[in-house]
Amino acid sequence: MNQPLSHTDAQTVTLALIAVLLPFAAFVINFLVLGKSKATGWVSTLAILASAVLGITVFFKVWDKQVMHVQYLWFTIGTTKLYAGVLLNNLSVLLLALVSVIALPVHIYSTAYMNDDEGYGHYFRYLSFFCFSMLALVVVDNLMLFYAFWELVGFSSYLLIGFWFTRDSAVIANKKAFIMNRIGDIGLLTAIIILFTQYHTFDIAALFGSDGLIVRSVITHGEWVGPVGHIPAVWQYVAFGGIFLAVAAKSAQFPLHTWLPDAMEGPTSVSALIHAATMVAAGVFLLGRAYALFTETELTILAFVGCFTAFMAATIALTQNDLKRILAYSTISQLGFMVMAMGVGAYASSLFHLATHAFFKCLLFLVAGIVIHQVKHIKDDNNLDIDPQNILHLGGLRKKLPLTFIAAIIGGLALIGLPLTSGYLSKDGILIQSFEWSEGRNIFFKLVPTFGLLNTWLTAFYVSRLIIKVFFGEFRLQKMNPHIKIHIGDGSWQYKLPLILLAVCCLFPLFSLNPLLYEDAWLFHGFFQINFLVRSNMYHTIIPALVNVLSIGVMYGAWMLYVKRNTWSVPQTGFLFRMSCNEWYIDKFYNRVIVKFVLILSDTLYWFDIKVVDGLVNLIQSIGIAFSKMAAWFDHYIIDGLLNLLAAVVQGIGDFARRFQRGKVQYYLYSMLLALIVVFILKILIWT
Amino acid sequence: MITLTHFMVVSAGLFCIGLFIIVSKKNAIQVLLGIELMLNAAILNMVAFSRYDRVNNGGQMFALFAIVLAAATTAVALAIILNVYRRYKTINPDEINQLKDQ
Amino acid sequence: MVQVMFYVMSFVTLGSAFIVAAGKNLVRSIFMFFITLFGLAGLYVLALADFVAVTQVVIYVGGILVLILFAFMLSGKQALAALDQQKSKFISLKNFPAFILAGLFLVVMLNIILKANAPGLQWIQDAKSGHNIIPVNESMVNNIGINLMTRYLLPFEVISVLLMLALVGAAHLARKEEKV
Amino acid sequence: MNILTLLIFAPILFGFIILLLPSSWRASFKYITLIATLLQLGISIWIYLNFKTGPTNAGINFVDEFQFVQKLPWIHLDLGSAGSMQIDYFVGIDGISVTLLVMTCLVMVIAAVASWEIKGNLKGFFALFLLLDMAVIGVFCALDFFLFYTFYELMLLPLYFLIGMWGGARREYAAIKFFLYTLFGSVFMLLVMVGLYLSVKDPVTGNHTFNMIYMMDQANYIQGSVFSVLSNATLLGMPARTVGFVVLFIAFAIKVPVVPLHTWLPDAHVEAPTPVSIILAGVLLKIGGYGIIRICMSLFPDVAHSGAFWLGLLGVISILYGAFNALAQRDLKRMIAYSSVSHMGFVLLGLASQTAEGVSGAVMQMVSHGFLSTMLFFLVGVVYNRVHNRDIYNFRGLGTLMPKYTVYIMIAFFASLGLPGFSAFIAEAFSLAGAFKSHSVNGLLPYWMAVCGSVGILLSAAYLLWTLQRMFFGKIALKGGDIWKNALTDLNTRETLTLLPLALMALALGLMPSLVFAKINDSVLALVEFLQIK
Repeated sequence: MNQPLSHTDAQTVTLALIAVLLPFAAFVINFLVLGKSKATGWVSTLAILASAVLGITVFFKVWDKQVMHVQYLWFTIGTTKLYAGVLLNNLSVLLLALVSVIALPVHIYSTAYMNDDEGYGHYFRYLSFFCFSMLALVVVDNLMLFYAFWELVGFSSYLLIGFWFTRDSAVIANKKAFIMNRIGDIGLLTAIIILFTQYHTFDIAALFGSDGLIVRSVITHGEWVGPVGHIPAVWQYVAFGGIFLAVAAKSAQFPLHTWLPDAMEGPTSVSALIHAATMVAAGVFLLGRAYALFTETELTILAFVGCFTAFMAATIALTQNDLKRILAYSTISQLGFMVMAMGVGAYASSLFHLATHAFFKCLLFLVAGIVIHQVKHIKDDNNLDIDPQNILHLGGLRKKLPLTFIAAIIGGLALIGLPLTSGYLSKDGILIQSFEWSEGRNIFFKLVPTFGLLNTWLTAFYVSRLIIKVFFGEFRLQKMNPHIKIHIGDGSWQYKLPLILLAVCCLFPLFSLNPLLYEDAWLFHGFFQINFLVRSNMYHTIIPALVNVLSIGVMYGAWMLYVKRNTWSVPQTGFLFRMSCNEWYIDKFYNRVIVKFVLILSDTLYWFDIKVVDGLVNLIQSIGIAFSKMAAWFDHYIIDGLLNLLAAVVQGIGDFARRFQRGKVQYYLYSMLLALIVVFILKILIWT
Repeated sequence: MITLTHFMVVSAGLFCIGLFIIVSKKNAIQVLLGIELMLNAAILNMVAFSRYDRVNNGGQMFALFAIVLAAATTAVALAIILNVYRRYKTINPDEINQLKDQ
Repeated sequence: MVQVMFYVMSFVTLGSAFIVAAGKNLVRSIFMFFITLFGLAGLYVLALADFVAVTQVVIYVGGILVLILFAFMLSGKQALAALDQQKSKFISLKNFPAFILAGLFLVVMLNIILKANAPGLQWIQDAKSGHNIIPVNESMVNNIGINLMTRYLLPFEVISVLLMLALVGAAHLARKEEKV
Repeated sequence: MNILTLLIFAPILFGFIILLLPSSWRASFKYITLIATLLQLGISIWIYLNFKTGPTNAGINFVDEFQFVQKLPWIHLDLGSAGSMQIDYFVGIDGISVTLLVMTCLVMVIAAVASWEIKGNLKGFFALFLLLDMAVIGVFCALDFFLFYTFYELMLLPLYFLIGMWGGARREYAAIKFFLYTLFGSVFMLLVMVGLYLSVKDPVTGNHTFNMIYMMDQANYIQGSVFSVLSNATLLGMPARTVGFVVLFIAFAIKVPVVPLHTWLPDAHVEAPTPVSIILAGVLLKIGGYGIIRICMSLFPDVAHSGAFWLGLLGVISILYGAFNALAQRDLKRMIAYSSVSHMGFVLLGLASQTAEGVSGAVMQMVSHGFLSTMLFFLVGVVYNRVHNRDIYNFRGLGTLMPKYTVYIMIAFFASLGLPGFSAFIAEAFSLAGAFKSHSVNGLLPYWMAVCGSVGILLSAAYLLWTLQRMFFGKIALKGGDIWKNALTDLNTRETLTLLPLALMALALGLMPSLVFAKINDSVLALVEFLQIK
C-alpha cells in the first residue's frame, strides 16, 4: 500500500488534502473567530475558490493518468489496523473537481442571497462544513471514514434544511431528512460490517479495486466465498440491500425519496448545492464506488427501481405548483435516471449524467432562487399574503429578469436534453445503453428503456410548463393586484456571475467538442469497462432523433396549452391527476402507517415497561410488602398479642384492684369492715 | 339482776351506731364522733368486766387509759381536721383523695 | 330499781347516739353526743366503776366535747357554713350500704354475745367463787390509786408522756400556718 | 505510597476535612470537593500517561501483568484446622480499567461542579459524595473479590442517601427501588463470592483466597469443589458454574442495566439531583459493564462462551426496547434515561460477541457513554434548575432563547445518536462490527443480532431529533410564559466550562479513538484469547 510516492505525487495528494481541508479551515475560522460578521461569507468563498482551483489542478494531474493512494495508520482495534487515507482515482477527482467548482458559484450567490438574513454567519459555517464533508467523502479510501463523512454530509444537510429553525415546517423537514438518511446510514453500516466480516478490511481500494477482494470472490452453493473467508450468500444480498438503502436515502430513490421535496424548506442556494447538485449525487457516487459488489440480479433491481423512481417523480412534477418542489421532483427523477443507468451497466453515462445534471440543476435552482427572492421583495414591499414559490402567481418575468430568463432556458433545455446542451450528451448515452441492455432479454426488461424514454418526454413537459408559467404570459400577481409596485431585476453581480458561469457549463463544449455524439465526450473515456463505444446499431441514431423530435413536440404542446390557451386541457379532477398532485400518496402512507406504527409500538412498549416490567417489579414489591405486612400483623397480633394479652390481664387486674383505691377513707373502711364481717359470718357458720 | 350480757348488748348497739356514723357520714367531725362512740362502747365492755377483778382493777385501769387516749386522739384528730380544712376547704373525707393516682 | 335505772340509762345512751347518727345538724349532734356520754357515765356507775364514770364526765364531757365545740366554733364562720350544708337524708339509698354493714355487725355481735354467755365464763365463775368481785358498797378509788402507782405505773407514765406528746402535737398542728 | 491507593483514598481524606469543618464554612465545601476531584483527575491522568502497553502488560489473568499493583494483607485469620482466612488489600489496573478510571475521574469533576446547585445540608451531601467517589474508584481498581465487593456495597449507601435526601418529588420511592434492586443483585453475589472463595486456593500459601486473578485459573480450584470445572457440581439441578455466572450476571445486569432489570433506572435518574444523575449514568452503569468483563466473563469463561447467545439477545433487546421506550417519553430526563438503557445495550452486545472489535467497542462505548450521558444529564439539569420543569411538550423554540445551550445540546444529542466524529459512533460501529463478525470468528452470535442492533441507531436518531425539533426549534412557546422566558437564561461560564471539556473529550475520542484503543488493545486481545481457550 505504502509504496513510496514520487515527489509530484506527494504534492498532488497534499493539494487534494488542502482542497478538502480548506473549507474546514473556513468553518473553524468562522466558528471561532468571526461569529456573525459578514466576513464569514468571504472567508468561505475564498476557501472554496482555492479548493476549486486545487481540485481542478488535482483533476488534471490524476485524470486518466494514475491512481494515487496514500494512507496512515489511524488506530488499531484488536488485530485490525484502521488506516485513514486518500484515494485519488478518476471517480474521486471528478467528483472533487465537480463539487468544488459547483460550490463556488453557489457561495458567491449566497453572499448576496443570504445578505439580509440574521443567520448569515451560521449559514456560511454550515455551508463550509458541508463542502468539507462532501469533498472528504469523495476522496477517502476507507469505508469507515466514508461512512463517517457520508453521515456528516447528511448532518450538514440537516443543519441547512433546518436553517430557519423557527419555522415548524423546516424543522419537521430536516428531522424527516435526517431520519430517512439514517435508514440509509444503517443500511450502509450493515453493508460495511458485512464487508468487514467477509474481508477483514475497510480499505476501499483493496475491496473494490480492479483486482480487489470483491472481484475475486464468488457466490457458490449458497456461500459467499472470498479470498479470506466465506459467509452465507444471503449476506451478500443483505450487503447489497444495505447499500441500496443508503443510495435510496441519499439520492432520494423510491421508497426513501420523500424527504427531498420537503428539504426545499432550506434556503434555495442550499437546495441548489446540496439537494440538487452534490449531496444527492453521493448515492450515485457510492454506487460507482461499490459497483464491483453488485451481481447481475442486483443491477437489474437497481435499474428497475431507478426507472420507477424517475417515472414516478416525473409524473409528480407535472402537477406541482411549488417552484422548488417541481425542481425537487425533477431532481429525484434525474437521480433515478442515473441509478437506472448504473443498473443497466451504463456506468460511465451515469457519472456523466451526474456531472452534467449537477450543473444544470444547480443553475435551475439558482434561477428559482432569484425568482423567489424577487417575488418575495414584491411581497414584502406590498404586504401581500402569497406564497412566493407558487408558480400560479408568476408569469411574464422574462422582461423583468432577462438574464435569469436566458439562464433558465439554457438550464431547462439541458434538463430536457436537447442538442447543443450537456444534458443531451449524457441523457442520450443512458437511453441508448439501456436499450442495448434490454436487447436480447424478454419483454419485461424492455420496460426500463421504454419508461426512460417516456420519462424524457414527461421531463420536457414539466420543464416547459415551469418556464412558461414563470417567464411567459403576463404577471398574474399584477393582474390580481393591479396596484402593486414592482421594481425587480436580475440583481447584483453576485447573482449574475454564478448564473453565467453555470450556464456556460451547461453547454456542450465543456464536455465534448462534438455536440451530437456522446461517445466523444472526454468524461466518457475516463471510466473503465465501456464496451459499446462503437456505433454498432440503430439505437445510436434513432433514439436521439426520436427523443428530440418528440420532446420538441411536447414542448410545443405545453406552449399551446399554457400560453395560447388552446381548448384541450388535462382533466384536473381525474384519478391520475390527484395521484400526481398528492405525490402518489407515498408520504401520506408513511405518516399514516409507518410513523404511526412506530409511535404506537413505542407507546405500547412504554406501557409494557410501566405496567408489565415495572408492574412485575411493583408486584413483587407489593407481594413483599404484603408478606412483610402479614409478618408484621402476625408479629403484632399473635406474638405481641400474647404479650399484650398478658399485659392486659395484669392491667385489668390492676385496674380492677385499683378501683378500690380511690382515695376514699370511708370506702376503705367500709370494705375492710365488710370483709371482716364476712369472715365473722363464715366463722360463725363454720363454728356452728 | 343486770348481767354482763346486758352491758354487752348495749355496747354492741353503741358500737354499731358508731360504725354506721363512721361509714356513712360525709363530715370528718361527725366521723370523729362515731369513733368516740365506738371507743365508749369498748370502754363500757371493759368497765362491765372489771367488776370481776377486784384486786387488780384491770378493766377500770384500761378504761381510764382508753379515756385519756381518746382525749389525745381527739385533740390530734381535730388539729388534723382543721389543717385539712385549711388546705382543701372541705372536710368531706371522700374528697380528700390526693394520694390517689390519676 | 337498779334494773330500771339500767334500762333508762341504756335507752338514753342508745337513743341519743341514734340521734347523733341521724342528725343533720352538726351542733345538735355534738350536744346529743354530750347526752350519750352522760348516759354512759351512768352505765359505768351501774357497773360499779364510779371512778371511771367520774373520769368519763370530767375528761369527755369537760375536755373532749368542749375541745370539739371550741375547735370549730373558733375556726371561723366558713367552716360552720360548710359543715351545715348536709342535705342527705338519714334514710336514703346512699346510706343503705352503711345500714347493712351496721346491721350485719349488730346481728353478728349479738349472736356472738348471746352464744358466748359471758356470765358463764370460767374466769368469771372463778372470780365469783373466790370473792374477787367488787361488792356494791365498797369504793374502789383507793384500790385504783394504789394499783395505778404500783402495778400500772409504767403504762401510767407512758400514757402521760403520750398525752403530752399528743397535746403538743395537736397544738402544733392547729396553729395558724404562715403563708407559704 | 502506591499511586492507586492514593487515588482511591484521596477523596475520603477530603471528606473527613469537610466533616471536621464547622457548618458555617459550608460555602467552602464545594470548593474542597472540587479540589479533591481535580486532584484525582490529575492523578488518573498521570496514571494514564504512565500506563505501559504491550503484550506483557495485558493484565486480565496474569498477576504480574497488572500495573500499579499494591497488595497488603488485610484480614488474615488463622482458623486452625480449617486453614487460614486470607483477604488482601489488592489493587491494580490493566487496560480495561485504566480508561474507565480516567473517565470516572473526569465525570466526578463534572459532578462536583454540577453540585453547585445543591442547597440543603451541604456537609452531608459532599461527605457522601466523596465517599461515593472513593467507592467507585475502588471498584475499578480492586483485584480481590472481597475488596471489590466491599467497595461495591459501599457505593450503595451514599447513593441511597443522595437520592433519598436530595432528590425530587418521588425520591423515597426511587431511592428504595434503586436500593432494593441493587441489593437484590449483590446479596446473591455474596453467595457466589463465598462459593468461589471456598473453591479456590492460593497456589503460594495454600489458603483459600478471594484473589480474582487466581479464580480465573482452573488449576487453582480445589478438586471437587462447587465451582471447579471438573467437578460438574450442580446447584438446584443446574450446573453450578452456570448458576454462579447467572447470579453474578444478574447482579451486574441490574447495574448496566439490561432490559428486564432496568426499571430502577428511569425512576432513580428522574428523581436524583443532577450531580447524582451524572454519577449514576456516567459511572455506575459502567461498573455493571466492567463487572461483567472483569468478573462474570473472566471467572466463568466457559459459561460466558456457552451463554453468549443469550447475552447478545439481551443486549439487542435492551437496545431496541430502550430506544422504543425513549421514543414514548415526554419527560426529558426520562427519555435520556431510557436512551442510556439503549446505549448500554451496545456494551452487552459487544461483550457477548467476544471478538476484539466487539469488546473494544464495548469498552469504548462505556467511556463514550460516560462522557455523553454526563453531558446530557447536566444539560437537562440546566433547564430544570431554571424553571423546574422537564416536560418536552412544555418547551418550544429554545434555540432562539438559549443559543449556546442549544449548540451544546445539539452536540450532545448528535454525539449520542452516533454522529461520526464523536466517540459514540466508533463505539457503536465496532460493537456492531464485532457482533456481526462473531459468527464467522467464534460462532457465538447469529448475524441478525448486529443488524437488529443497528436499528437502534436509527431509533436513537428518531427520538433525539424529535426532541430537538419539539423543544428547541420553532417559535418560542413556553408553558410558563414570560416568567419562564426570563428564567431561561443562556449558559453561564461555569456551565460552559463544565460542558466544554466533555464535548471536547467526546470529539477527541471520536477523532482519535486510539486514545482509548491503544491502552486497551493488549488487554482486549488477552481477554479474547483467554475466553477462547475455554
